Amino acid sequence: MAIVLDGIVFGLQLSLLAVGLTLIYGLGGVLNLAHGQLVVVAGIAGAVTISAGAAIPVAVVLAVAAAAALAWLLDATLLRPVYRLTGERRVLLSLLVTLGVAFLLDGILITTHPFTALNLSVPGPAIDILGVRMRSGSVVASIIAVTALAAVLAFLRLSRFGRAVRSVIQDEEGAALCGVNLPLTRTVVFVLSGVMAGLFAITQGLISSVGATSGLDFTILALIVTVVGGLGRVSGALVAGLVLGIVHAVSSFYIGAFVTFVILLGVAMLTILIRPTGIFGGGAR
Amino acid sequence: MLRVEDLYVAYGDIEVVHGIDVEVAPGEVVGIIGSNGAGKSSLLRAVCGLHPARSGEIRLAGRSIIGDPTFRIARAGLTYVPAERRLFPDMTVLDNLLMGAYPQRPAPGRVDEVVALFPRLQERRRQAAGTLSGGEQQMLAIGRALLAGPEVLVLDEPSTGLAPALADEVYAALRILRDDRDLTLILAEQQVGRALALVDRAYVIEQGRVRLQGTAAELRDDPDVQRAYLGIA
Amino acid sequence: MTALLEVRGVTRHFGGLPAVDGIDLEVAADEILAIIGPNGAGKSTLLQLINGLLAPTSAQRITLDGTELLGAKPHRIRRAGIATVLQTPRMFPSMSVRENAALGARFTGPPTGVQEELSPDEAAMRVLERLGLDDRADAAVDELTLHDKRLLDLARALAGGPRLVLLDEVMAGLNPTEIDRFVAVVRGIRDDLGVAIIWVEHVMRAVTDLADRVIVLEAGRILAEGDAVEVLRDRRVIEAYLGQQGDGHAAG
Amino acid sequence: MTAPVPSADGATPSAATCRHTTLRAYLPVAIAAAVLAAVPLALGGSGYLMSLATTALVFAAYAIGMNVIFGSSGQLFLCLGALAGVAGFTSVLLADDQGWPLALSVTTGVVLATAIGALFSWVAVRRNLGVIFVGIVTLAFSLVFTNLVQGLRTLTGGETGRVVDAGGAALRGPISSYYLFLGVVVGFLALYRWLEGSRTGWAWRALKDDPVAAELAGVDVARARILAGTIGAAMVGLIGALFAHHEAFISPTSYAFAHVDVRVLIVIAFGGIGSLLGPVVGAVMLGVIDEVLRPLGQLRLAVYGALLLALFLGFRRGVVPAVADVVTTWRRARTPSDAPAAGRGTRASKH
Repeated sequence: MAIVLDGIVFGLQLSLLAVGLTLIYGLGGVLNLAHGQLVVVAGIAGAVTISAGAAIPVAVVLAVAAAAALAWLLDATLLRPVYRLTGERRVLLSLLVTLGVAFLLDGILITTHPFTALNLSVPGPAIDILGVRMRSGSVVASIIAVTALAAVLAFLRLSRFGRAVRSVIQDEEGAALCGVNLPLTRTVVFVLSGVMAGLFAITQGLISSVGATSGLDFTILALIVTVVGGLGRVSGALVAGLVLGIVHAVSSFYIGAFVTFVILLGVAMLTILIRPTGIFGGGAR
Repeated sequence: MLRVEDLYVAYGDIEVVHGIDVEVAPGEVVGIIGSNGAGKSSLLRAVCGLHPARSGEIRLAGRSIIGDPTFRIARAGLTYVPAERRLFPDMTVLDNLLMGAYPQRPAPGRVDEVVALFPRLQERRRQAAGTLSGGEQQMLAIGRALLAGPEVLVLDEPSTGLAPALADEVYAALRILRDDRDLTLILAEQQVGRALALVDRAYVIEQGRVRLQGTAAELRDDPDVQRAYLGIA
Repeated sequence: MTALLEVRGVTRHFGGLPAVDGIDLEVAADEILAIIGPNGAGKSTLLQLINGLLAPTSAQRITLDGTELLGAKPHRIRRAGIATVLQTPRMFPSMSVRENAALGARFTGPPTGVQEELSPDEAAMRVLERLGLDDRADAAVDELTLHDKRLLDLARALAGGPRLVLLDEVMAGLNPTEIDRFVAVVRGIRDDLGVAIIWVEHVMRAVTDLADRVIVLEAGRILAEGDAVEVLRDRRVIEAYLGQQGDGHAAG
Repeated sequence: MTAPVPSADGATPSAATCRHTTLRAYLPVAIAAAVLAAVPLALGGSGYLMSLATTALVFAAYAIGMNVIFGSSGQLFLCLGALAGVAGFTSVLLADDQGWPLALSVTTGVVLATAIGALFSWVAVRRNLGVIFVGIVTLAFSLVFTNLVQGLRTLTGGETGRVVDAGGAALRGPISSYYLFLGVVVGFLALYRWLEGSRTGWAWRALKDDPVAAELAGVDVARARILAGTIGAAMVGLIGALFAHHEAFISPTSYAFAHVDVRVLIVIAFGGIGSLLGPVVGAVMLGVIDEVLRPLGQLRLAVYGALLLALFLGFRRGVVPAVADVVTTWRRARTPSDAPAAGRGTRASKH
């Protein structure tokens, strides 16, 4: 039971990471292979701020802001030429460009901050939930993840702008005919995905830590969840995140970490080979 | 209200519109008729900014809109309903309608007004648009466009792919819209009989050029229309 | 009549709606058959069902000279003798005019009307000469006009020695002079080489000039069939194109 | 005006021209071989420099494989390192642990890598997967491979790797191994050139330009794609296996995504996707850059990233072809007679 609960916490985090990735892909056909680096940038920004003596809340805000700013920068600069292409060519160039960004950031961060890591230990005793003792860090992380996901979902479902985002994912031309400003929508969503990556960094910092070398791992985890949920499908990413989080926790406990990773990768590969639209892809609603 | 001057449109190196002039006064109902491939859709797609014009001028209420992105033209009051409809299939009928009013909040009661025009949509408000029949989708597409509160409504072949009875139903709604004199209506149609029964005035397009123009009554009696229109030179 | 191409009971649905609805048709060797009809009648869909770009939802058979082609991939159908020229010229921009035409011969038989063994380049030159493109054999395809691109597409089709060529609205976007030239070329292909042609077109002038027989499609079914002038006078055909006049009389 | 030529007359000269052009087609390969063969003389037998040169050859060979897979048919395989590693580890395990003869173990490794490449291609074609799905599946395979190698510690030596015994003098000596890899690279180049002129080569060119038109012209697009994946994987596998025995040491690091795939992408981005000698030029450039950047340590990653970005955003067709273009335009500009005709086309009208 404790394991499943751990899995749910991790699953919520995965959803947070994957929803951002899947939204950008759905909206602009850009698969951001530097998504994990957004997390790392947030983590290191937070850690540096804390070590400079700032209060934790300040560090948290700065961390999230750093990821959001980087996302905005990416959208506004390097991805501009990518958006000018269409179809497969856009997807391909976006893949190569964001891969370049990932390595660029990795190289810089690993060199400049080799030992910096974000660790946010929450004081206070473990808490009893459903008869299971949970570390207070996990509880806070879950609260952050659930709140953020609920906010994003509410935004997508209830707000006018959120409806516009969904409309662009379903039919770009139809959205333009309704008066939706496509480039602006894309930018806003890119920043939103940066914010979610930043929040993921915070939750990860609460449970374990975020260091300079974990960028690629985060990207891959997000990618797996996104693929299994169906590329571009928000609800799919949400469900897939939870399910894979539980699978991850159970399998790590009983089988071992490295086999677990292989299993997750295998699930992603099989999903593409058998049902490229995703296993939990119920639609973009 | 809308003025198109010497417009040229090309796809790659296939030029499909060769210097068309069209003028539509406020409140007028104008038909663009012609066989398939005559260049009607290309003309309209250029007008609403979905496809760049090669050269020419397009003015909406006196202001040049050529080269503007589609969303800006839509916000300026010209709404286009493409033949492919371009609905959002996974969103509900209601959400599709509300998207029509983007980026404003629709005036209270506006959705009900539009739905009253198409009673079939009433019972399907919560249904996903993708599950509607062809005729219902066409009605929804027109309804979505109406929610934008357009000054100029441009319809591209609203009868395409519809059974005659459903096309009749769509045209019945269009007749109600025609009598709303605040709305300027432009209708592209290959079924010349249907179109001429609805519009005040029409342009007959053939191979990317205006071949004939005149009032509906004139064109109905013109012996050349059918021939020209069928493309027999 | 022994048919070269025989199509029986071909149906294709898109999202539940039939675009082509149980069509039967036959084309004789060296016949020019025109297919006309309003937008969305299923003309292009029908061509794509014949050349294999689309798979039918259901069908009894599609045979060329008795050979069953149902379910075959487009390249197999091409190798069996059915070539296609689409409305948008499909060029290989990285290749010269000659190389574009030669590609049509590389994977198929010798050009129609040629007995001896030819290299693909030689086959290409033969066809380019016939179509009057030989003086631009080494040009880049980018330098050709739309009309010449269509000719080159046709050259690529002929270089592979087809028995039947499908033409999909190849007059679209041409000026009247170019239409006349293209009509002459198409007629020459049939008269000199004995290649049969199925031709989807809406430039009616060209249809009345060239077609031996016309089929009118509406809503995926054959509405009328016969001689061009006769078919265009048919009341039902005019109605299909024009829609009912005003209210009231709903044609079933 | 070309008058129809009587065929009996026309056949002989055209066949001769044909043979002549065939030989000329291999001229760049011969020149490259000659130049590369002289490299050891220029380097004066320095063991360190020779090992750098050999590494450059290895990457040139990987890049030729990538050119076959990606350059000719647009399949984005992000698992070159893993394919090489499959061949490498298979060969090492069979030769060292099972005592198989070297030639047989290398062959088995290559066959395995080829089969995996063919399988990916086959599935991608059958399921009609777009570039993004092929990319993700192969990237996932890369990571599965790395993780399996690290996990199966007893067999593979895990993260730290293991020493390779089988090898022999030819594969180990600095000069002899250079020539051995040179032979492989020249063989690959000749094969690549031969493929270019073959029916398969024309099929690749056609399907890269327009797959639908290719299919309509009688090209078996599916077969051509699968062939590309298969041949390319075989090339990559062969180099991967030979490399392990040459190094006398094998570890997941030498086949990691960041080590192989990213650098190969840089090499082909530099040399131009689908160009014959591009991989060689690109690999030499990468070798030089590597050496210059050695003191930077991990910051080299950042430079690779920046290179990847700059190359793909700035020179979509590759630096070498772009430079060649500039040179041609410059030459043309100096001969005023044909200046106005240069580079004009109708393409500008596309949006």
